[in-house]
Amino acid sequence: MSASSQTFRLAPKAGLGGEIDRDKPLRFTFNGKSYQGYAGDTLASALLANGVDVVNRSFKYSRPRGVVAAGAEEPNAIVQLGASEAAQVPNVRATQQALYEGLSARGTNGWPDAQRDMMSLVGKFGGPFMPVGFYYKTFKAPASLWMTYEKYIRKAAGLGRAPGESDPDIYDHMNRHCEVLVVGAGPAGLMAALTAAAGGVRVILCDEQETFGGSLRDRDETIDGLPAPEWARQTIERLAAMANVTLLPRTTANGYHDHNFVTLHERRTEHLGDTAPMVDGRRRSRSRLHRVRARHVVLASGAHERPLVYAGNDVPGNLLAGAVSSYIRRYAVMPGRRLVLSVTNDHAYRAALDWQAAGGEVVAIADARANPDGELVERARAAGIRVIAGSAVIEATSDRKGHRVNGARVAAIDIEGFRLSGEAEVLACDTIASSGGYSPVAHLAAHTGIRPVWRDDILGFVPGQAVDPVKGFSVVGGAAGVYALPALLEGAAVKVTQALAADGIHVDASEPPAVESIREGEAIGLYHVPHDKPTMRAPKQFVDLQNDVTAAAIELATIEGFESIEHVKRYTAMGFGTDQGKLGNINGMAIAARCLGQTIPETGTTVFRPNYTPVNFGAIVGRHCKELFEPERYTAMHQWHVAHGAKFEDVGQWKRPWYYPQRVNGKLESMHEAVARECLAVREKVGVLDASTLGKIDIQGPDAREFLGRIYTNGWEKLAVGKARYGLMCKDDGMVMDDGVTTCLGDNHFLMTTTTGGAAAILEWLEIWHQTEWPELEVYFTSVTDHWATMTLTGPEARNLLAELTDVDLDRDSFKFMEWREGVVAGVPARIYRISFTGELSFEINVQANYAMQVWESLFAHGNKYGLTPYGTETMHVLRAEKGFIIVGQDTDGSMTPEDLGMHWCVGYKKPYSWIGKRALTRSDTRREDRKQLVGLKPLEADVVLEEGAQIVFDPKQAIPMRMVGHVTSSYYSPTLERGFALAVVKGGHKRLGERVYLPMADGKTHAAEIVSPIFYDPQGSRQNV
Amino acid sequence: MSKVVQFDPHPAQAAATQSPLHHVAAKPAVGETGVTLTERAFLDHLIVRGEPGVLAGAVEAVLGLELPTQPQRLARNETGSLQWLSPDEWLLIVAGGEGFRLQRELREALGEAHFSIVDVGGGQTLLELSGKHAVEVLMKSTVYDVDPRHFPVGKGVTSVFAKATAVIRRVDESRWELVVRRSFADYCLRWLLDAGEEYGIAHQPTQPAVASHRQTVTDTETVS
Amino acid sequence: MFHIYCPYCAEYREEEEFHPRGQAHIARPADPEATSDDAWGDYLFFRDNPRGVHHELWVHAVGCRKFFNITRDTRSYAILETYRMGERPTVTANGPEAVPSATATLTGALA
Amino acid sequence: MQRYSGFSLVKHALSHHENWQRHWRNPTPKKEYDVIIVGGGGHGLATAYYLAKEHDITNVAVIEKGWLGGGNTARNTTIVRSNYLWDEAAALYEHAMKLWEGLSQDLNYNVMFSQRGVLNLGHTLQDMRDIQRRVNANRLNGIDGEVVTPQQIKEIEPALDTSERARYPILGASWQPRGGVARHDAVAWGFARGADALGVDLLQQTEVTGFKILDGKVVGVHTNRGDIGAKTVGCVAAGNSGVLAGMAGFKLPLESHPLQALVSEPLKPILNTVTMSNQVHGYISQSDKGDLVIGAGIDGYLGYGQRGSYPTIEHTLQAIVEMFPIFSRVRMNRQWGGIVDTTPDACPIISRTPVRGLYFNCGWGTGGFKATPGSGNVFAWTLAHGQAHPLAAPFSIDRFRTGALIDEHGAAGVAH
Ligand SMILES: Cc1cc2nc3c(=O)[nH]c(=O)nc-3n(C[C@H](O)[C@H](O)[C@H](O)COP(=O)(O)OP(=O)(O)OC[C@H]3O[C@@H](n4cnc5c(N)ncnc54)[C@H](O)[C@@H]3O)c2cc1C
Ligand SMILES: NC(=O)c1ccc[n+]([C@@H]2O[C@H](COP(=O)([O-])OP(=O)(O)OC[C@H]3O[C@@H](n4cnc5c(N)ncnc54)[C@H](O)[C@@H]3O)[C@@H](O)[C@H]2O)c1
Ligand SMILES: Cc1cc2nc3c(=O)[nH]c(=O)nc-3n(C[C@H](O)[C@H](O)[C@H](O)COP(=O)(O)O)c2cc1C
Ligand SMILES: [Zn+2]
Repeated sequence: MSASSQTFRLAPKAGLGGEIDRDKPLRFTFNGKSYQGYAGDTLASALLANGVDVVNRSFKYSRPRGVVAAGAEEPNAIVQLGASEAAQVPNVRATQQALYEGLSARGTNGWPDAQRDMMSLVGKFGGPFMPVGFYYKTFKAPASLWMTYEKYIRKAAGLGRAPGESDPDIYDHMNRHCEVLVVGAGPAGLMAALTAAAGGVRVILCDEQETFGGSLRDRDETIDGLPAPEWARQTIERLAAMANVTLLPRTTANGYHDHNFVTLHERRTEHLGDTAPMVDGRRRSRSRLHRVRARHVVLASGAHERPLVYAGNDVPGNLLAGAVSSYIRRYAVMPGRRLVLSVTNDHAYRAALDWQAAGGEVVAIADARANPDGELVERARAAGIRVIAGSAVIEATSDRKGHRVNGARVAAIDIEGFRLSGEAEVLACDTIASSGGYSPVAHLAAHTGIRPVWRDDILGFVPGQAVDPVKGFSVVGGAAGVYALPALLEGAAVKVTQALAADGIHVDASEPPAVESIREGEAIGLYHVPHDKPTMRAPKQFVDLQNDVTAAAIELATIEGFESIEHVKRYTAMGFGTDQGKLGNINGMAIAARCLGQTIPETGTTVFRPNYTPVNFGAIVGRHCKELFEPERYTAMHQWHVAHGAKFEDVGQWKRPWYYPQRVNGKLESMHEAVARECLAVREKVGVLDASTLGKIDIQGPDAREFLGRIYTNGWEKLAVGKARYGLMCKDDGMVMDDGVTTCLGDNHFLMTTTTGGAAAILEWLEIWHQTEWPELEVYFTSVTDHWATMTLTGPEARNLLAELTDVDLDRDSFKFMEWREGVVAGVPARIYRISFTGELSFEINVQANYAMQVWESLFAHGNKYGLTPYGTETMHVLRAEKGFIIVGQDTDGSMTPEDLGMHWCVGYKKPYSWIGKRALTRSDTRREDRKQLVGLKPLEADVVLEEGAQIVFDPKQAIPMRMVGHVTSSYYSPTLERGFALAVVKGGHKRLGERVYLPMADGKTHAAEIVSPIFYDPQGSRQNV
Repeated sequence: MSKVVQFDPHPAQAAATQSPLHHVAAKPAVGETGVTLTERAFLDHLIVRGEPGVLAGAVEAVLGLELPTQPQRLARNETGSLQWLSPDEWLLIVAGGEGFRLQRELREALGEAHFSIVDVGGGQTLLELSGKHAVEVLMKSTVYDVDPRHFPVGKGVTSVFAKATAVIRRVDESRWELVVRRSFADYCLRWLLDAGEEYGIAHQPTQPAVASHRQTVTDTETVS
Repeated sequence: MFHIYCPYCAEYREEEEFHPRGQAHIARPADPEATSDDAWGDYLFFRDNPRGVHHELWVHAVGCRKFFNITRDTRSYAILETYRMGERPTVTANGPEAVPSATATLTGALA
Repeated sequence: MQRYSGFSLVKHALSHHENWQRHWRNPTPKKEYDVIIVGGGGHGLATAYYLAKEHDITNVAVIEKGWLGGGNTARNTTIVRSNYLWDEAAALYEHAMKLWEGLSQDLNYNVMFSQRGVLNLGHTLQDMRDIQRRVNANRLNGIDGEVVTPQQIKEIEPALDTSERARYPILGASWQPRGGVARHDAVAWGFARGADALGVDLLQQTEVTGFKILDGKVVGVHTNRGDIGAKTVGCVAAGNSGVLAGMAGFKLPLESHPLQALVSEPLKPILNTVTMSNQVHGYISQSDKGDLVIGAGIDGYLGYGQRGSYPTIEHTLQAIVEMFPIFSRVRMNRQWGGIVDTTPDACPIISRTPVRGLYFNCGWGTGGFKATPGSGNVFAWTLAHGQAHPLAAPFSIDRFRTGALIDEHGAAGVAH
């Protein structure tokens, strides 16, 4: 394709096409066909330049659709972007997609493509049977067929498609803080930023478009003697030179959150290619989310033009008036040859003037006002343009396929009476541009709950009063309904000056630039153009183009009793699309208001929500994905575990060795085999566990002991220095929340251990009680979880092995069970605790983590002859379960009291202070005898390992629903006992030892088991006490 | 003051040590170096808790530092640095091996008062970030306002760092320090290398390469 | 997302550094054993839930680790004040929309 | 009531759809009703419907301060399932599930209940224990469900990353085939239309501002449109229940939190089922319109603003992209929030109150949409009989005093 395909591109001329670079032609494909455009084009402008009318098919009726707008409000030109599978981007607005070499896009709807769509037949012939809400009324019978119907409904759903492969690009976030954030870099935003910057404070100015300048890019007024686009360019340069100003072009403010937190989405490479190009061999993010906390937010987001709603207003060739100017002035593209303009205001006359100046034919301007008389009207008349006062385009006619406008029916209208007041005249044309007025972009303000307020003078909603009294917020320019350039520039400067003054920052508000002012006549409100037929019978008049919501649909919704605008929205899907109703909502609300006999403010608006324009998930996720999705916490021995083939278990964020499969006869052990080997090694020889992940809290202060007594269920007043004790913690509802061993290091000094998962929560638990309830207790808590590396050496040979490495006297009488000692292990100062979670003779060696590997490796250097075996959490679980030791969170679920666990020995009912959890234990429900209680289960068949989570019944013969009396909490095969065994909770279980229970399983089998004591191994505890 | 035991974690003879990041190799920047990341491992870190009125005198006497009582202040001298963490909590970082002696001297100076000093040196490490893009890397990582206008030299805060937490301090015009927990160090490092890639980030191996062993061998570990 | 002034750090910090911990000023009954089951249930589970001014407990979890109180409007999310533990709020509900902390409780009513 | 059918659509097409009747009337309030339902969400409307349909009590008003179904009913992610852990909860939600299965026909209104199945993923060993426990309990309670392997999961939902790459690889899931989603607005409208047709007055834009209580018994309500008398009042006001209880002079063990959700832009069909994960913390399904409907957990503070904090949205999407890396380039269209009334045990409160004649049905928190027909059904029974329906009895406020909580946090770990 050559440049000559760009039949709608204007010849070079001063003031036209300021944003394209004709020296940089770019090739792109659309629906598989190749075209050419220029650097600086948007995909939309390039398509228009090439005379592509149909860019997509509509959602419900599959009607051909063309470009209507030039910015974020575009509802039709929604394309699927991307040449490769991984680079697919669904639902890109062609009006906001910069052209790049090799860009490949297709319309999102239409089969085989938008031009030759087959689905349109359904739309054409099915349309009459698909009024708003039709699916609620049908597809109900027979009930069994609904899922089939739904499959077809779904097929028709959706716009673009998700990529089939993972995103090759990366995204990132930048946290920013500033005194003034200005959203929108049109005249108002530029002026606001200039003023704020003069105050020396940090200013961020962002604009969603490729280029700063906003509406100035489409204007020919002079500002300070410069053409508007030139003034904008120079102002931007001034700002760029200031150190306190950050300029973010191509950056959309998407969400305005509480307390002036604003998310800005900066598209950094989308204009360069499908995927982000590398720079100097380094990756860069495709887009970046700026998370901005601003002292003051200035909304300078301008106003969106409202199209008029008339029959056939969706056929390609119907555009917004302002968009016509934008395409001509920015891109030197004529979106047609012969224009009919239908307006309600002076401002939109520019479209006709621009059209004519560019060499197009202006057939007529239909002006809904009886006596238009502003300066621009006069200019148009003077230029020989026919102005038909008191009229509007009531219908666009089109070619047979509906691919392009071929005429406009213009008629005199009676707005008040909502009817025609004259005969319609047909004007041949290929383009209809309309302007029904302007809606201030109040979206962002609404995000934080600022309700829009209707203003009769400007015929639009503007943001209301801010709700947060602390943070600053102001609205300037078009967003505030201030449209005249002089007033808008001055207003922006004044508002920002005042805002800064409130913070004690003084700026000398420099004279606003001199602008010629243009006298504008008063605009008139027109939201729905009457037709010769009643709305329900007229050809479709579209309100929401993307969702195919017509004026008739809105009327029908109100007929059917949907009187709230929120109901209308949900019944018709108005504003649900990717454009969120930027174009159609206000018209739709006004139509609903008329149908209901209300005023527009009575009917009100629906709620604007983030995002202002859609943002891809990846950008919101930033770098919190893949390997950085969530931290992996490592112990000091982690690399050793990796090197020794450990399989890991996720416990909270920690990676814990789960088991260490060995290669036996060339084959890697299964978990079952590895665990059996590890278990036997511990029971018969010696094993070592990396227990570093247990939470550890250093507690110091004269009231430390008292504090422990209040927090734990059991007593601490008598625990002597040098001793350790197991403790149980409850919440104040009496339910067990954590456990662990706490050691008395000194009279005022304890070391508490917690479960791995509970560490952070328990530290906060201690703090909350201390800080809020018992501030008088003199005690401090400090986490030392990461400081200490912990190795549990356990098994009959533990003492012999450790003795080789330490100076501590390990003799059973001098270093007793539940005591701790300090000494040196493998040359490293250590604290050794004689506590046991396996039931075997155990020594927990704690050293400062940097020295851990020295000790760990020394253990192995000396341990071989004792059969030292590393073991993981699975083996630990088997061993502790054989001993009936609970795991909080596995054998408990937040509904178990210490009594339920059979741990009354760990409850100090006589303690003077009513410790946390005590009172709740005497409530009627916690005193019930038939509570679920922890017991052991012995499957009758020894080789059966019950399923963890299996439900228990007393009577296996009963019908479903069965009465369940408990469930299995822990269940393993014990290589020591050579049988399966389990811990379980059973109603009244403590009094049912010896009874039989049943476990009916999914495979139809029912297992039988005997209720036994939860201690399966060495009930006297003689092995740990040797 | 007798009822608290103190523990010197360092061996009497040099022992093999591993910093939390020992397993991560040095890596030069791709292209021009815009940020340099260096681990300052094996320092002694102590958490000192108590009322300012209780601590100030002893701190001044033992460390020669004025206890920073203003929030977010970081005081430094040749002995080390002392950072405000909360109204009754400070982070003291000194040369590896010095912690035990200083703790003992502080304990002696503080006598029977209510306070707490806890050695956390094995549990955290210090990363130094320098170079002209260091601030941007931080902006990608923490919600705290690290703009030099808001974060002058001599400030230190605890804040969110990626999905972990970090103590963030500005030690001079060009250098920032991050104190991160040992178990999160690998994650934080990977995060930083990724965040810094576009600026050209160099990672230098652990400094110093070996830990100093015990400075003064005391006769008894328990101060009583 | 909230911007919260920590009264201990004496500056505004981002919400991500904090955790809300429920209603402020909930005192544990001084003598639990003398407290009825109903009153204990109230203490455990029954909280003010006003649409309007609310006093709540927060912790500067990733920061100074101190608990403190916030008076906040649960409709607008505006933070009206923050104050330290042990202090009393200076802003309280008295606007017509604010819901007073219910005085009558359910004690015994369902028996 | 005008019957809806494919035939009626054709018929009305001929008259240009000008003759459709209203879904419901817009009546002027009567002086007094036998029963007033406060709250015109799904639950309140269902209550009114079943009162009229099953108990012949038709002198009923539903009083709604805004628009029908505009509370959480309008805001929820529409997941329907009944695989709850504890017997009491399972029975209640399964009761609802059975009603769902015939609801479109019963209401003559297509609520688009789509039984596309629900996956609850397990990523840790404890997740799997909990899943097995729940599925076993469900099975013995007669509720469908099975534990599925990663391979089976991949077949059910190919878009899901079931590989070992994940930070928390998927170890398995529970799978309830009868679970799914429904068109939330249609549920409210269907019940409203059904109730209206049976004579119930639906009073919109009418806010209850207080209760008229005589000698400890409720006799009516104050509203912004005047006082209305009632013999019995049932409050079904979700996030505003605490405020209403305050007006009646007592407290409820409720906290009203923001719960947020979001949708992507509409996409061509890509998801087959509903996928939920507690550990990675997010859930997702695709609506019949094509948008991905996504949610996760509540914001921790009280909030009546119908919006929450941004980090919650960030975390939610991190989870979604972790589970579905191919969605990285899919775009988020809109986010919003509701006000959920959470209880200490994540189970609802269906209960008498200290005021005679005044009943509350609330505390459905993050997961009551799925209960809508069941909740309305048992509450209607309760109001009609003046005593708790057997399925509702365990959900009395008493439990917070006795300690007999029904802790469903496990089942509701990720809000749904
Ligand atoms: C984001 C989100 C996602 C969710 N996802 C799911 C899900 O996937 N599955 C699921 O099962 N559940 C889900 N839920 C929960 C579910 O939405 C609710 O439990 C359920 O909709 C509650 O219905 P309701 O009728 O009780 O309440 P609502 O629909 O909230 O209705 C209560 C009504 O009471 C009205 N009201 C309040 N005060 C007054 C007054 N004083 N006078 C008059 N009227 C009053 C309100 O305006 C409102 O319309 C979700 C909730 C949210 C917010
Ligand atoms: N006289 C009239 O009737 C009339 C009507 C409409 C517009 N106007 C003209 O419009 C102009 C208004 O000036 P202005 O500065 O207020 O608006 P503007 O339209 O010139 O600039 C607003 C800018 O904000 C950007 N923007 C909007 N939302 C954004 C977001 N969320 N994130 C980032 N950027 C965003 C837009 O892309 C645009 O560039 C004036 O020139 C005025 O004359 C006049
Ligand atoms: C299941 C479900 C799907 C939704 N899909 C869309 C959607 O496709 N487009 C859209 O704009 N909003 C969608 N919404 C959100 C609504 O627009 C709206 O935000 C929500 O009902 C809350 O109301 P509010 O935002 O008016 O307060 C959806 C909501 C729900 C509950
Ligand atoms: Zn703080």
